[in-house]
Amino acid sequence: MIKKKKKAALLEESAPLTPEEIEAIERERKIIDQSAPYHNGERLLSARGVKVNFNLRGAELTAIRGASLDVYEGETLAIVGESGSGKSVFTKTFLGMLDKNGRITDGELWFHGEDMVKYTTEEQWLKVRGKKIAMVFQDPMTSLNPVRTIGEQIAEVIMWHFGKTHDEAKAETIELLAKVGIPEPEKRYKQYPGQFSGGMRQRVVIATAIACRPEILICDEPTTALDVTVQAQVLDLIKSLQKELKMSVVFITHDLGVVANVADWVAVMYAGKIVEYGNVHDIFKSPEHPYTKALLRSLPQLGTKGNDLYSIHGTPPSLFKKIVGDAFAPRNVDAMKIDFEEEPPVFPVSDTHWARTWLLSPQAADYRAALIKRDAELHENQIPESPFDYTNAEKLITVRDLSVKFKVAGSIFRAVDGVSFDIFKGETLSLVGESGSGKTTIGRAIMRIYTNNVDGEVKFNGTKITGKLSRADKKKLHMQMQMIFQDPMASLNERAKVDYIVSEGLYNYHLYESEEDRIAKVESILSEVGLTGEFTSRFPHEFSGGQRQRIGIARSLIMNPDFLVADEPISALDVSIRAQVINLLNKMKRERKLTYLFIAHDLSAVRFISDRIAVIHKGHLVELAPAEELFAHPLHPYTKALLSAVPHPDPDTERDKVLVKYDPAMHDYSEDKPTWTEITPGHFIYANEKELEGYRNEIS
Amino acid sequence: MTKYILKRLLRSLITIAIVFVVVFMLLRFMPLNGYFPDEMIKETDEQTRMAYLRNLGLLDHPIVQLGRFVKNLFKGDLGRSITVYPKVPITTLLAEKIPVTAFLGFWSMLLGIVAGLAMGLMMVRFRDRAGDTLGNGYIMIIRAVPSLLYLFFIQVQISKWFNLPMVYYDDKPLSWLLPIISLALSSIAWYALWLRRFMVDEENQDYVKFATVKGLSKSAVLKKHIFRNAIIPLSAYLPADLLNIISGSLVIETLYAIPGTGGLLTTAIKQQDNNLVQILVLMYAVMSILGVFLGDILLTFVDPRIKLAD
Amino acid sequence: MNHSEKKLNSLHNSLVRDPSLFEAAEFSATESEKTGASNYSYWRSTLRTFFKSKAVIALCVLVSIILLMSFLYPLISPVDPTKVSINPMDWNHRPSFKHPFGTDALGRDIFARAWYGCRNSFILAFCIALSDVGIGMIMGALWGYNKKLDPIMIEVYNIMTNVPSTVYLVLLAYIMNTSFITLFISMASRGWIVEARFFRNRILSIRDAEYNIASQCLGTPMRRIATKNIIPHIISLIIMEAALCIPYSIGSEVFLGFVGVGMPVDAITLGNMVNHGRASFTLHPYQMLLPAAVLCIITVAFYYLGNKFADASDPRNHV
Amino acid sequence: MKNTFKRALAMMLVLCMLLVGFAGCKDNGGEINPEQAIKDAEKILASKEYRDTYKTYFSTSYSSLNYFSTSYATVREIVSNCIDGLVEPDIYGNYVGSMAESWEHNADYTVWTFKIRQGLKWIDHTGAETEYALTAQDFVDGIKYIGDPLNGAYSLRVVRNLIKGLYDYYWGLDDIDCGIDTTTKREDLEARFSEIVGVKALDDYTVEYTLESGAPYFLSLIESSMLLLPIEYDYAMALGEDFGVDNTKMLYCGAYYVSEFKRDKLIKLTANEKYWDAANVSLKTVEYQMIPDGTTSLEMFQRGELDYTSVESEAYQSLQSGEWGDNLIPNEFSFSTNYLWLDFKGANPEFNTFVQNQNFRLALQHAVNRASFGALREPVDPSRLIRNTINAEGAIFNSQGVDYTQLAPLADVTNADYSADPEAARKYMEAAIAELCNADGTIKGVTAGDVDYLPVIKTKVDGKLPVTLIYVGTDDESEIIMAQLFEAMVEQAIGQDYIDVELAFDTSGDFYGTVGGSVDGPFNYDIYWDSLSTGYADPSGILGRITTEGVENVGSYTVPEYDALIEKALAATTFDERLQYFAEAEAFLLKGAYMIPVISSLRGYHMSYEIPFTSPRCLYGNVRFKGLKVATEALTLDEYKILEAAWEANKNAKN
Repeated sequence: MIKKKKKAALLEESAPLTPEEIEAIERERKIIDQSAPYHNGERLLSARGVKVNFNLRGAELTAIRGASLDVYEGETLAIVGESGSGKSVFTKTFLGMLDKNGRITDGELWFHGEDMVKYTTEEQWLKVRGKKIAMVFQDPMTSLNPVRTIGEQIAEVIMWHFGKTHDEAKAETIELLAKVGIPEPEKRYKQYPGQFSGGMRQRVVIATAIACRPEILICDEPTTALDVTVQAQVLDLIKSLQKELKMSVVFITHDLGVVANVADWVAVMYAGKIVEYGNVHDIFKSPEHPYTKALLRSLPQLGTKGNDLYSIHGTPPSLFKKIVGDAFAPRNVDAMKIDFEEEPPVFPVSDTHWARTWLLSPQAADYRAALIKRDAELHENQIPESPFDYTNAEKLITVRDLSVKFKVAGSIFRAVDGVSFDIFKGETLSLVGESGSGKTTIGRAIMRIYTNNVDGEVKFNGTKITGKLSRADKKKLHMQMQMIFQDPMASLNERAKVDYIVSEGLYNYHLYESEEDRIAKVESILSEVGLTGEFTSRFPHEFSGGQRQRIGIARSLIMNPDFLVADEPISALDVSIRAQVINLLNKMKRERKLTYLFIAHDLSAVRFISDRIAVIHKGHLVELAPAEELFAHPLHPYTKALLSAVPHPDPDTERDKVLVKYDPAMHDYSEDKPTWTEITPGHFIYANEKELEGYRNEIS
Repeated sequence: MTKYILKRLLRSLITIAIVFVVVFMLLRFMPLNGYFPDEMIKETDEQTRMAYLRNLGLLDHPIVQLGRFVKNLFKGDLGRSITVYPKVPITTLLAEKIPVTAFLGFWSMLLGIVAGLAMGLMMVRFRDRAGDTLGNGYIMIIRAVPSLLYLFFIQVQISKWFNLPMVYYDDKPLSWLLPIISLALSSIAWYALWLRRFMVDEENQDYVKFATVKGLSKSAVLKKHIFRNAIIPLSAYLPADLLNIISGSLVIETLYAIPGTGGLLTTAIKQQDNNLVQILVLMYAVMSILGVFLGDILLTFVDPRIKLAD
Repeated sequence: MNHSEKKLNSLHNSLVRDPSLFEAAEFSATESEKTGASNYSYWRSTLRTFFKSKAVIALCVLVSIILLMSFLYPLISPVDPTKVSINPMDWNHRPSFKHPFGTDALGRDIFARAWYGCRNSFILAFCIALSDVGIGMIMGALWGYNKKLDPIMIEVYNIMTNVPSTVYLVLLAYIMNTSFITLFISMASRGWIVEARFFRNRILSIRDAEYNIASQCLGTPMRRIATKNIIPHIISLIIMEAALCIPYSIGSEVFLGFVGVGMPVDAITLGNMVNHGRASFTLHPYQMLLPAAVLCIITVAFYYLGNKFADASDPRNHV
Repeated sequence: MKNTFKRALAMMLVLCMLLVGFAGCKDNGGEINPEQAIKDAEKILASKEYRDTYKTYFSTSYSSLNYFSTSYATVREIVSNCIDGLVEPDIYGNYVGSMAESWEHNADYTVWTFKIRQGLKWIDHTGAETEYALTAQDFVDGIKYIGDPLNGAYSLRVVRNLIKGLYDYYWGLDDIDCGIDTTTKREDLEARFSEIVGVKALDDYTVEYTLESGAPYFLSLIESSMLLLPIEYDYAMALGEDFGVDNTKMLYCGAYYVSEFKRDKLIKLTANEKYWDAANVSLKTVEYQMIPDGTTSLEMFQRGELDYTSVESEAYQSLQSGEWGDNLIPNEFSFSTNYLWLDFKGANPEFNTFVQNQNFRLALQHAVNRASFGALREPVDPSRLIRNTINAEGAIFNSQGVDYTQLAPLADVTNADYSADPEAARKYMEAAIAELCNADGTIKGVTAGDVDYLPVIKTKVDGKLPVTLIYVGTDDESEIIMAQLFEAMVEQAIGQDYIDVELAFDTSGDFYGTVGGSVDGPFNYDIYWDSLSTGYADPSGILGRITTEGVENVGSYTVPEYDALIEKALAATTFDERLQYFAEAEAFLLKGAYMIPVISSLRGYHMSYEIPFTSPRCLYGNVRFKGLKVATEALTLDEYKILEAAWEANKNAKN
């Protein structure tokens, strides 16, 4: 255990630097400093060569391997990276908020002329936290104390930092609440977090964070846990507050669409290092680091339907091991030999843009040019697939008047309320909606996970599958329908080996002739999903999220099903891995003639993979249409709001986009009851007569 | 809300009724000999004994006895003790004994809560340091070592060292000290243990990290957020604790010769004092079920999360 | 070449490398897959966290020694713990070389009795731990899995925890006489419901986990879901509960002895030795203190180990 | 009065014997000169300072104060101080008048007439006089109260059988209650009480008891039995079931009244100012507090919180060498005898076969080492506890003043030393085996099977040697030790090849309830340890109850010879003859080892602040505080010895 030593002493004593090393550091600093004139304001915070180590289960993990970054006054800096890249940890060092087992081992953190790395006491940090640098966390549901009123929680900051009286603080709090767009702030002051929706709570969290007018506001994925429509509103709020209060905002996110929306400057982080830095246009228009490039290219928005997405191979590296060369090299198909030998230094692209890749070395100029040329050709050669032909399509699944009820705290809650739709053989139908809309429930009702609380009828190949079934029927169904789950961490049994997990279905119905046969089946399916047979004797915890999701897919496919319910299979995955899984699903669909019910909240990926899209809102399907039709002519106001909120990884379009707001109160269903109507062939909508009239006019 | 409370109340009543009937019938399976004092068996012939039983109404069918009991109960007549305190009305007994036990119980509960919460706070404040180790050691000893051992030790040795009375006197406040402390020992451990556990749980919550990021000092966070949230689940046990002060402790009341309710049930069962057992069981069942029920109700008042779920 | 380009070039000068390195490297798909594996293993982490503490290791050794002694001593020692001397001169000896813990009121060797007592108390405690945790787990699983059972079980729980245990302890003692079996039945018939509730709550939290739903989709029968999906996840809880059951059982035995419904009064158990020694405590303190010390070591050790194991098995503590 | 004198004389002799033996063992101080003793005693008494409160304790709660209906052992101590009977002993044990001023009896002791003291009133719990006068009718009403089965005076057997007509009256009422007798009305029978029952108030201050048979011991029965106490009938009837529930629900006429009654905690007796003999009441208050734990009382005495504590043998050893070593005073005597009951109708076929055999019973009698048992209670001189007879020595004397236990043939038993020859036990056993077993060790007529002594024990027997003997005891700490000792000594003396003692303990806390099986069923034991006490100055108190048909024949033996002797004794015309027959009967029973007396129930020592020999010497009843002096410092053994010698000298002088 570490006894009470001076914190400064924790900085590991390292060997004296060689002249070469000193020169490299000097060079790096020079390049980073070059952008200074291009910023609007003063440099507020300056991190140089920050290294953070964690002691995790006895092993040493280097989470940040020397990150340098500046925060300038009045700007929004986005730090982009996937989970484990260290973006969160890095910003936590600005507040002295590292977990107990973590410590800064090297580097400097300059803020107001003081090196915060040398802070030893709580008092020193208390002057910074909340007052100068504030932070907003990812999950608004857990960031607020559930048993204290939100007013108290904001007022307490004001009282604490400015020593104001309770009444003054209260007045100020109410003002703040109004400022973050909370209606009736006096009344809301006295309410508890439980009485607020997620978006509202995040507004409260933001109000708390800005209560002391901090110079820097760090937003750690503030919108990830929110629904798309709410996310866009919160982003707008942060942007307007930033302008109003002239704060610097450090925005941590994995979502490039969000980056395009909010950021002035972008830093891309990978494996504990900032690999590329530039202003938002530099990064989106001319990315230089292979990782940034790959990330942008693998976005489904940029893919061509029917073709494989550009995908990044493999998984991020383990930070327990010492990384030699470019951390991204093992996953980079076009890596050069030097990438494996030596860590690339920073190369400037322009005064505002630098990247940490050997490609920018003058020596690699030829190789780089060749790559650019090849990629351009590749992109041009992709031919979009023709839309699914519904004329002769057979119905595989018909859902009629499906309702699912749950008992919540004594009252009955209809999660799904009278839903009807068909799924045709060979198509991908996507079900899109916000959390709590009932989309997963529909999938589970079809899968017969819910049985007792389900009303209505589901037919599979013309046979009714709701209600009681015989053992044989169940067996048949299990062979024909399978499911892929959202959370690869939760959907694999941690205590079973991959071998068992994948062959569970085989065991259940004894679908193998001999042990050798079973092993062969397992190995063949694993290789189909891109995993080797040697993985069978391992436990799930030895795999990364993408790999685990592929194991989950293998588990379902080994039953040789016709129909797959994919319940948000990519939403819990890192950006760099999503494309792999999307490609895999598409490949399987082609090879095995599968039909998918694809459940998602992320419209961008949905457009790429689905033939038809159904939009669900609060248990009702509100609109269903072929994918392109829906994107081109959304009718239902909710669909429109949803589409308008989708972030697009292009700073130009993203800045100018207009949000459409949806308010369910706009429908007057008191007399004129809504129905599920096919307004044009293949385009269904949930509306009453009056609304239908309006929609018809809109189409024509 | 009212509907929910009524439903809960009804369920509680059914449970109490079942508990009571089960105990009532179990008692009727006991051998008849148990109703006689030792001298009586030695001194009397069978005829006399049967006469005695008949006079007590014990030879009637159990259902008849149950009916009679319930009827009397509604009339407010709890009956008289049979063997433990022959002929003494049970109301008199309870009126004599409950105040004594409840008095000591109340102070020990207060001591238990105050000292327990203080200890829990100390353990969290000095987590993984001496204070924590000390508290954990105390909890471990209280929970692992059979209570008889240390209670006995306190009565014999501690009383000697501090020159305190060895038994309870209702007119000597000094003699209340050891029984109250002895009674409180386990609840101190209980409160400390759970407060610590809940606080450690709360410590890992996001809102605590957020409060720290807000710039609140460690002790402010501990006080305003962690402690405040951690005592909410503990408060659910308050009504049960409060009701429980009348049940007393068999061991402590025996050691200190406290004329309370502690050993009453055990003695009554062993001596087959049906009337007394029935009333006591009824009382304890009502108490414990009511305690849980009131705890739930209380929770809806102190925890805003629960009100919302309804 | 403008000024800034010049500046850049000067920065690159020190970075000239062997040109052959700037060629495409070979890509290996397996290499890319290898990188991200976490080093986390539940059991390894649990055991590592558990054995990190020196106190745990020391207590484990101590418990092993006591266990070994308790079960070996009766097998190898020629001393008869029930050997009564009718000669008053042999009674109430102080600890000596011949009788390390002294002799009791009838001249029996307390050292020997302590080990026999340990063995008997252990056997009882193990049996109770086994049945409480075993039955509790099975009932808890049924309770957790079957929603229809829930209101019934809650009522059963309320009733069982409300009927004063002494009522049926005494009744059982009437029907069956005090014996090992009676005590076992009386303690076990009540302990399971508490464990069942504990396991029910745990199982509720894993019942709806996605991997269980996945098994459901694959048509996995209940039996295999239980053995493969549930038990492995609660095995650490089972171990912990069983460990904590032991001090509880031993403590209960002492208490029930005090109330008079414990083990047969002439059986050699730690509880009886302590209860009997209490009467002559002020006069022959060693008759009570030495067995009580052994008893405390056992209960405290199991309690401590159980709790430490609970801490260690909580993934949140795996840092 | 003559009898009383002689009896007292003989008793003194016995006590002297005991004390000499004791003194010889304790130190070698010679005999104390009586005159010197009286002088020394006066010095001691003069040197002491006295106080008027006395603090003592009780260990099991006083459940009720109703002296007729509760189990009298617990309540007797309070009642004997608060309700005075007709007579009481003086400090030398001679009967003097209490509520009665004088009394007379007819020649065959069947009619006793008492003259009641005039002008006395009942007092209440505040010490104030009530409207109720104490008259002869109150004594008649006492009998009437216990004669009604509804009042639950269940321990009335002795009195019921002694007082003329009471038996018929009692069962007559019970028959009506049961519905057996439907022709008689309850009120009618109650009205005829004075006709049927032999107790009458001749006038307001004269009460006459007519007895079924001559009872020279009647005065000692008045001392020992609470059933002959008076009651204010109207008051008691008005309270109904509440009578005696606490101190406020009761009237007093004794030297003290219960001024405070905190159930399970404290009982405070306050001197009755209106008492007829108030001048001789020296203590103003007596406080009893409940202390359930033996070690606590010892500790509290040493801290000065109590004025009296008993000292068990184990405590004796550790106290002896300490600061309290001088204050350990041996308890004087006990008329209660511990003995072993053998069950002749038990369900254990092996034991049942053997117990019918006299040689086997004698083997057991000789196997029991009485000195070892005694050592459990009296570490210094265990032999003073040995008792071979059922009735205690020093309790009953014939008209010549000869102790009943020294009458031939009982003297043989009294003076025998059964433990002297351990070989004898084995020899008797071999003789028994020769008669009862086959050569291969199987017992004739016994097959293997279960023995069901539930709820105490259920076990198996194999029908072969060794004989299985099931000893049943309570779970009291000291009784467990005695049982284990019994097992060891019997198995050692007789040999484990011949006998196997199994111990079983009842933990219900209700030993007789459990061992007694169902209300009318057989008993669940082979052997158990019990005690009987000589309750008044006549052997019939015990011997009459343990005849073949006797209620207390727990062993269920059938001994016609004994029954015949008892009948002869009861029919005897003179008291000496009566005692002779009783002695023969008791000797017959013991020589046949139908039951095996072992030791007296005397338990060890005590420490106290009280001055001994200052209060009425109650042999059969309980301690009376009237006249008791309590000093400010604890009595030493030396002082005790001097006071004792002086008491004896005075007694001799007086008689």
